Amino acid sequence: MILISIACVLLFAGSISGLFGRSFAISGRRTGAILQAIGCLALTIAGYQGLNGPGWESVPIVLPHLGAIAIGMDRLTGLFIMLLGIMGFSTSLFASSYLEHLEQRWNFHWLPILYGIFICSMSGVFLARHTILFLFFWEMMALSSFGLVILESWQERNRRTGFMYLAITHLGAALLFLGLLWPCAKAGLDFTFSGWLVGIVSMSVKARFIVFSALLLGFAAKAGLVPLHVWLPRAHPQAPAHVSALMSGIMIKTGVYGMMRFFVTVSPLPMPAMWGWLLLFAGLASALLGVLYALNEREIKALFAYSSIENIGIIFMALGMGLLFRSEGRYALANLAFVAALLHSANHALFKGILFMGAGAIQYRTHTLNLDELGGLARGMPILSIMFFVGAVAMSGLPPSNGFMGEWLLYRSLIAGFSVSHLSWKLFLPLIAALLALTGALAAAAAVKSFGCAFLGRAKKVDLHIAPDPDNYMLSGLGLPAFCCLLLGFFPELFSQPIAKMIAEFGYGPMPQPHASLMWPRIAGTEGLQPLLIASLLTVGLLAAWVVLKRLSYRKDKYAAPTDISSIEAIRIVDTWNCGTPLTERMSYTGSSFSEPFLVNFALMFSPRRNFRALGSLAPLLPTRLTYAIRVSKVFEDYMYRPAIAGILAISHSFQRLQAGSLQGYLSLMFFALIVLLIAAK
Amino acid sequence: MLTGIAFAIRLLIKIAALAILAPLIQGCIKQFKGRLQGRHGPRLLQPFFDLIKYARKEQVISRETSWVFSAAPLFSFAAVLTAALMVPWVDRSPWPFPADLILFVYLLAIPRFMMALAGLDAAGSFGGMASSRESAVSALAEPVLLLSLLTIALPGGSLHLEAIPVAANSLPLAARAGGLAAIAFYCVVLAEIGRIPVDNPDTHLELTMIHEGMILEYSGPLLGLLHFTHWIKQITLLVLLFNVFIPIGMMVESTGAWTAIIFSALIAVVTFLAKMITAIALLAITETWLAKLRLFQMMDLLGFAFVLSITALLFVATGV
Amino acid sequence: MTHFNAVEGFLSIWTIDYHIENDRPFFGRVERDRLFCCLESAKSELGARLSMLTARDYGRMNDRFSLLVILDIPATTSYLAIETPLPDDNLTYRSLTPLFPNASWPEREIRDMFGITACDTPDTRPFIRKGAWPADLFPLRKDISPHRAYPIERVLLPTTVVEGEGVIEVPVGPIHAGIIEPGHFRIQVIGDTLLSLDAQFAFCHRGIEKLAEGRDPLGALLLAERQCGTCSVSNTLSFCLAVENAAGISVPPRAAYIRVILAELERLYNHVNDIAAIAAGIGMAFVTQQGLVLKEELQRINAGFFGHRFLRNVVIPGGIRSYPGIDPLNEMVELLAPIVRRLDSIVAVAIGNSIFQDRLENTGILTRSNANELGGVGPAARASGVSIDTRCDHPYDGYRILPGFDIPTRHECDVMARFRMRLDEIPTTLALIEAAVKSLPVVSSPIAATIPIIAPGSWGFGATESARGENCVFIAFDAHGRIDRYAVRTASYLNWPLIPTTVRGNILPDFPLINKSFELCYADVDR
Amino acid sequence: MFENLMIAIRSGFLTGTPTRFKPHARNAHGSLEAVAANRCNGCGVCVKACPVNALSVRTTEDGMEFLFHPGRCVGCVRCIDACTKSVLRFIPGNSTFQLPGTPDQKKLLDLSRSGMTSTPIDDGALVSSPGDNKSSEECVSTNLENIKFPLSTEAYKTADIAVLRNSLHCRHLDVGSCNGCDNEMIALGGPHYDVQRLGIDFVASPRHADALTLTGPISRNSLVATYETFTATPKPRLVFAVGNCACSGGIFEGSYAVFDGASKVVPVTIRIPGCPPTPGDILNALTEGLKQLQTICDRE
Repeated sequence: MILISIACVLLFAGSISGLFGRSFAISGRRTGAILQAIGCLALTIAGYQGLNGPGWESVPIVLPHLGAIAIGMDRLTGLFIMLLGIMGFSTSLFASSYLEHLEQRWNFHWLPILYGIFICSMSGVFLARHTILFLFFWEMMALSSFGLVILESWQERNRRTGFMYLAITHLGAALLFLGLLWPCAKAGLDFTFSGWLVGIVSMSVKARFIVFSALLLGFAAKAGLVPLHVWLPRAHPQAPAHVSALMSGIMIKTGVYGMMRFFVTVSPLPMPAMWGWLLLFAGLASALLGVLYALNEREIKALFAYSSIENIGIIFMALGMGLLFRSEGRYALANLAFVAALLHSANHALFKGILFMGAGAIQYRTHTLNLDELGGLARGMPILSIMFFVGAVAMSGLPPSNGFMGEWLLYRSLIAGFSVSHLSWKLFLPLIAALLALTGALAAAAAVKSFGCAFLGRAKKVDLHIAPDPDNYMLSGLGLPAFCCLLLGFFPELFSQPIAKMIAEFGYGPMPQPHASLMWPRIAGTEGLQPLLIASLLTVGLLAAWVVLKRLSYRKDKYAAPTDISSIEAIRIVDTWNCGTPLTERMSYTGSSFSEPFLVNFALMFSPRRNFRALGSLAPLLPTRLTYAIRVSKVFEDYMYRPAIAGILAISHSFQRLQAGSLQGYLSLMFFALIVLLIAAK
Repeated sequence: MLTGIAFAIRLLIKIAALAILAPLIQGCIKQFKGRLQGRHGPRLLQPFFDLIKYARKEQVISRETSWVFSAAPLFSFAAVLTAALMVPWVDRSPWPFPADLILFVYLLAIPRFMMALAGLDAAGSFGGMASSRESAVSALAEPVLLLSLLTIALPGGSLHLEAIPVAANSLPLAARAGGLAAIAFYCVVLAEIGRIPVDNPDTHLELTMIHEGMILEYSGPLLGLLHFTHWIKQITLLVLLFNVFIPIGMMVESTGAWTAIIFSALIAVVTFLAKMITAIALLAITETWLAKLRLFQMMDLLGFAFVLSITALLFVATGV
Repeated sequence: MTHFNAVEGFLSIWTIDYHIENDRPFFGRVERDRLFCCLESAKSELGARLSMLTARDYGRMNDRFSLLVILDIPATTSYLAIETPLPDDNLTYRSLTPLFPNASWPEREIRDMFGITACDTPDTRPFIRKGAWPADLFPLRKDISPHRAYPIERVLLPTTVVEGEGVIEVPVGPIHAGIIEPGHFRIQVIGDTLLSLDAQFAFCHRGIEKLAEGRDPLGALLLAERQCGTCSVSNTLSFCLAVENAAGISVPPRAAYIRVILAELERLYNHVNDIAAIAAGIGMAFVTQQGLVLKEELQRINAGFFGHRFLRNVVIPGGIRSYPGIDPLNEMVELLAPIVRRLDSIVAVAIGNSIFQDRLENTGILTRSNANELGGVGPAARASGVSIDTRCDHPYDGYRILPGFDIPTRHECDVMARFRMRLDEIPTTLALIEAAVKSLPVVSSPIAATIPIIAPGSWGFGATESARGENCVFIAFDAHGRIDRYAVRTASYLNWPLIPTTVRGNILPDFPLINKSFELCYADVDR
Repeated sequence: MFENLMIAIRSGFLTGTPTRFKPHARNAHGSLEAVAANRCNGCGVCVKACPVNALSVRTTEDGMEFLFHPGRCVGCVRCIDACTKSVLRFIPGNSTFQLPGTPDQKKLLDLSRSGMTSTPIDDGALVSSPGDNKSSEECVSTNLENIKFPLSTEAYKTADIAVLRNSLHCRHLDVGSCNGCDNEMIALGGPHYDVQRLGIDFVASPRHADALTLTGPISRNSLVATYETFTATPKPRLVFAVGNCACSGGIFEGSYAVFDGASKVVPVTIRIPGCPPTPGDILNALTEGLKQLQTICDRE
């Protein structure tokens, strides 16, 4: 509680000091950011205590009509608060240097303030134990992030994105109002979480269905689940990088938190299997679509935004599995799935933080994020490239990174579904596991694209490849999550153990015991994988190979003859083999070219429309000018949102006609309405 | 303690066997292929000669490359070696560390990831082209790889590689589902080890390369390591194919009279060698028989494999 | 005869003066400013096809340079040569590329070698010169010594880039990965989709045309033989035909038949090689290897009966140098038949393979109109429905006297059509060899006519059908009977520009396959 | 379905099969030999007849020597045709590769002991083929900054050659060849010769190569590419000059567009004369040449 307060104070102090900008000797930007970082450190500690220790609840403030408003900490809250703290700390450190290039903007002083509010409101969402308070923080979070998204509001695209974000997030919020307040109203206007619980238990099945649907849609909209994802790939790239990192790392996880809180933790009700399947398939669709669109993006941040959709999909798949297992009464397996969901949430927050901040650092140095223009950064920025590499490996879910651990648990729970003797389970779950493997492979390709096209090869624009590493503040901002990624990869039990404890505290049976079943020996947490052993084996192999190679290739001056012009080393640096021609910038692979085979393979999804034109007087035979353009359609935007928006516009247009009608028209309308009402009343 | 020592000994034996057999199998495949084409074919020990030579060569490295270039072969080698050690060869006794199927699939993804990056690193278009193709092919191969293995593993109730043969043996329908899954798995193996309908290992055309394209820039010891890694991956997948789908002759128990142990070990080794010879023949005949598919028809091949695995899964799930 | 009259009428309208002689190309001199219109009219009225475009340097003080256009008039069996003197102070002419798109390369080459510029040509890049000598030095001018050393620059010729995000350039060559000749391709791609191809040549440029100058026919013969390994007979034959044309002699019948046998043997091993190469393009190692076996056996037959695996040293101006005799030739015919039978069985394996069909069919479509527009020749054009074959259109040597033979054409226009085209031609080839051996006169007549002293300033033209199409040679002699200008235009030179139009829109891995389905020589283009 | 296998089985292994018919022609690949030295009267008509200066005559104190340059001879046999005394003969399949340090000529006829000094040779005949002999330095001068020519020879260790004898990966470079040599190199991969059985293979990248096989006289246009390929090849590396053009420039010697032979640009290890050398010649040089190279290295 005290830590939380300290955190809030420091965050606001940081915001304020940001206001003083350049007027002091010490840059207000840096001071503010460091204050905010310390605040986040306090949050981290609070979260750590919450995750490991006993929870606490603040003394409620009783307000008329609203009841006892309180905040509280338990393991679930602790996990998210801790993540928020870690990521907030990193992003604040990162921001202390990164913001430099934004300083000249007229609205710069809003940035730290909104940023402080944003973090506070997110921690508020996690901490709230009262529906109204929850919704209040939820709104605050939405508004502050909206403010951060539209910082560049002089751009048309930016404004549009902002309003799209606002519209969808408010649609979601409205549904949350319904889903949270209706049960409370039913429970006699008791707006605490326990009141909500009482209300929901007393509700009819149909009403409960409506409530859960509303909640699901509300949280899914925030999480960016397909088909409510459209705002995400637009809004995230618009915000400054450190904010994108928080939005993608933590803010969309509030949706996951909400699902855990209201579907899993709070509600004891047996959910019908339908919910599980719904989440599973929505998650799968998100994962597949997200990763496919990610592959096709040429802007790094947009690519990562789509990748966030993919990861949210994976998390929702795990949630869905949990609900499915619960509906079958397999609580132990359900708990396994929830561990997977939470672990992957944590993992995703960490590696997406690295990646977004890395993208920010690239933008900071090169002023572009276009993968078709970037390249060769690794030579100028070796440290950044290594951190980014860790993020990319985690994003691909490759062992021994933390990304693998989360996915591995999900695979395990999917495959565990085979032991349930329904044909649909036996058939669909392994299939979904295979599709998850497809997602994983595509995510790896997207990671290769983002890392490879930005850091390797050659830049399409001259001078880009000599961009140096960013300063230590930014690097340490990236370094912390990168370190955490590796740490969690090697020691996932650091997170999975407390999470398992948390899940066990839900009271739906224990976690699977070691050797509880033939199929999953040693499953509690993830020690079943003994990652240390694998990691050490990998490392030993690596070292052995390296040593052998070093020994073999250390043959200095072996062939040196007195007449030789060039002295001979074990390693000789020459030009890239380019078939005997000089290498030019145009010959290095671009992002668009990298993902072209995917575009062809998944043409059904993208329906790419290519336009290649040969111009000139002797055009088809001897063209003098050639142009190429491609347009890729986005399924949901082209076939759902656009028609829907068009439809809404058309309908409102027709209502507009009503408005301009004559007096007689209005009278007759009223008359008809009266008749209809009368008939209805009878 | 005793198990630890036993484990270490087994590990060493396996590593030694890998170091000998992986290049040898490559040599056998090449020679058999040559024979099928009416040639003498390269010598059986040629891969060893090649490796020795690579070790003695200078390394020529492009000035465009970064640390990824040198790291990629090492990471790939480590990952493939780890994966290779998981696969049961002649015996089914469990390893002290779990040879988890999912981990296996993901370990095999590491070399692809690393080599795709390495392909992009030298800034040449052939490397980039190859890594783009490799990513596209492997994205389609990975689900089939997982699904075809799962189909066999699931009814047995264990995801451990050494347990799968047991499971497959006891399956009443292993023959039917396994047959389908085996074909699917074989398609994936062809894609994974860059064999003919998917990739042409003997191609000299940069524009058609997949696996070769990514290693165009490597020379000397690192090139040797890459080839070695590739051969290990090849033998591992072949062993897996045969041990999982034709799980005969493997050693089960290591207790009992020592004569019995030796006898069963002998049988296991002989069966294993017979399997490898079959594998060599199978690969060589496939490569002689087929031609390279059009690049984007790989989707059809792997899609076909995917459908096969789903059918197999249907058999397994319904228990027909 | 009406066609003949039409040409004569045409010449009388457009030319300053003209000659019509038997067995020689029609010849006319046209003013520079009328050249374009003249050719336009030739194209529309006579249906002329540009066969050769080159220039001459007479090395004298005035009217030094002239432009030489040789047209193929399909309706007649003769060619039409048009010479256009260029004023010394203004070495330019109106580009012929809009009229004949295949004039683009020769125009660039003439610019490189003579410094004669085509105005308004769409492509102004050098063709032969790749930084190997200064831009103001024109090797084929008479005042340039062929043996000078010049500094070398490292150049990367610009290429037509495709504008569009993410489009990249793939450079292939000049050092190719396989055992392939050097050519440099700049391919514009997006991923694996090929957008455009720019083929750059002259990495094999050895200056043959310059080296030949000042030599007697026998001395230059070596150069003609070694211009291209696998078109050796055809190039030599064209050379000899041109020399004989200039000297006004004809070869003895025995030599004429042997020349047919040689030309067809060359076609045979080339076609077998092409079939193997196409199979190699899709990784069908078995067919490739068996094809190589047959090619090797054919080459051994070449070596065994004619002394050289590429059939060099046999054809000489005036006839042939030697031949093994009739009995060995009969033996040879017997050896050929089983080879062709084996080829059939191997090809049956290939064609029966569904992957093989899938890869070849509908790949690399060369439309008939493109083939026509760009003046494609040889099997590649015939596979696109353009029935053109020098052996029929302009018969030479034994082809004049041998009974009629069919020239198959196909209409599928794809790689498979070009593959099958080779197969279709092999029976014709075999029949021709058999017929030639049968018709070989037993009487011991001479096998070579002696070349008389060639009249000063005379010139000759020869065209033969190689395995790739029409190979032409123009030779002019100086006052001492030595070669003054030796100009070669080979089938590969005409057919290469077809490939960029063929590959566009295909996927990149299919480019080698399409390339191999044409199987053109680089050495022939570069000279 | 398996017709291909049937065909393969029927045709059997062709590797090393000799030709099934005897040669009918006089001119063949091979080496020029003097079969009847005693008949020679030193008239020098053969030297005059040679269009490529493959024959030369050296007047010594007590007579003269006829020298034969295998690296120039294109096998046109005009010398044999010209010789009225039938002194010369072409020995098919007897052409030999040349190792570094060996002279690129061999003594064909030594007429010194016979004291035959008679007929003077018309010097004009020798310059019938063009070639004003510029010094090699001038010939290869370039303004490329980082390229310095001519490159010196490379040193090899015996052990390296021994290793390469078991595994030799060649990178082929066509630098102006007529593609005759290239075709013969392709034939090497075919069943008749099958270089792979000897551990020799052709690879796609110079990075993978141990040897460069050069064909053609090195055209000026491909100089940079040649140099880059050479630089890109890891040491120890060998260079094979395949064919006359690569050995000496061949018939293109002296052209404005070529360098006369590969040794002007890269250090050539082994020359394989012939126009083109037969696949057998090339194979022989690749195997026997390396063996002899190893013994040379041993000696040094």
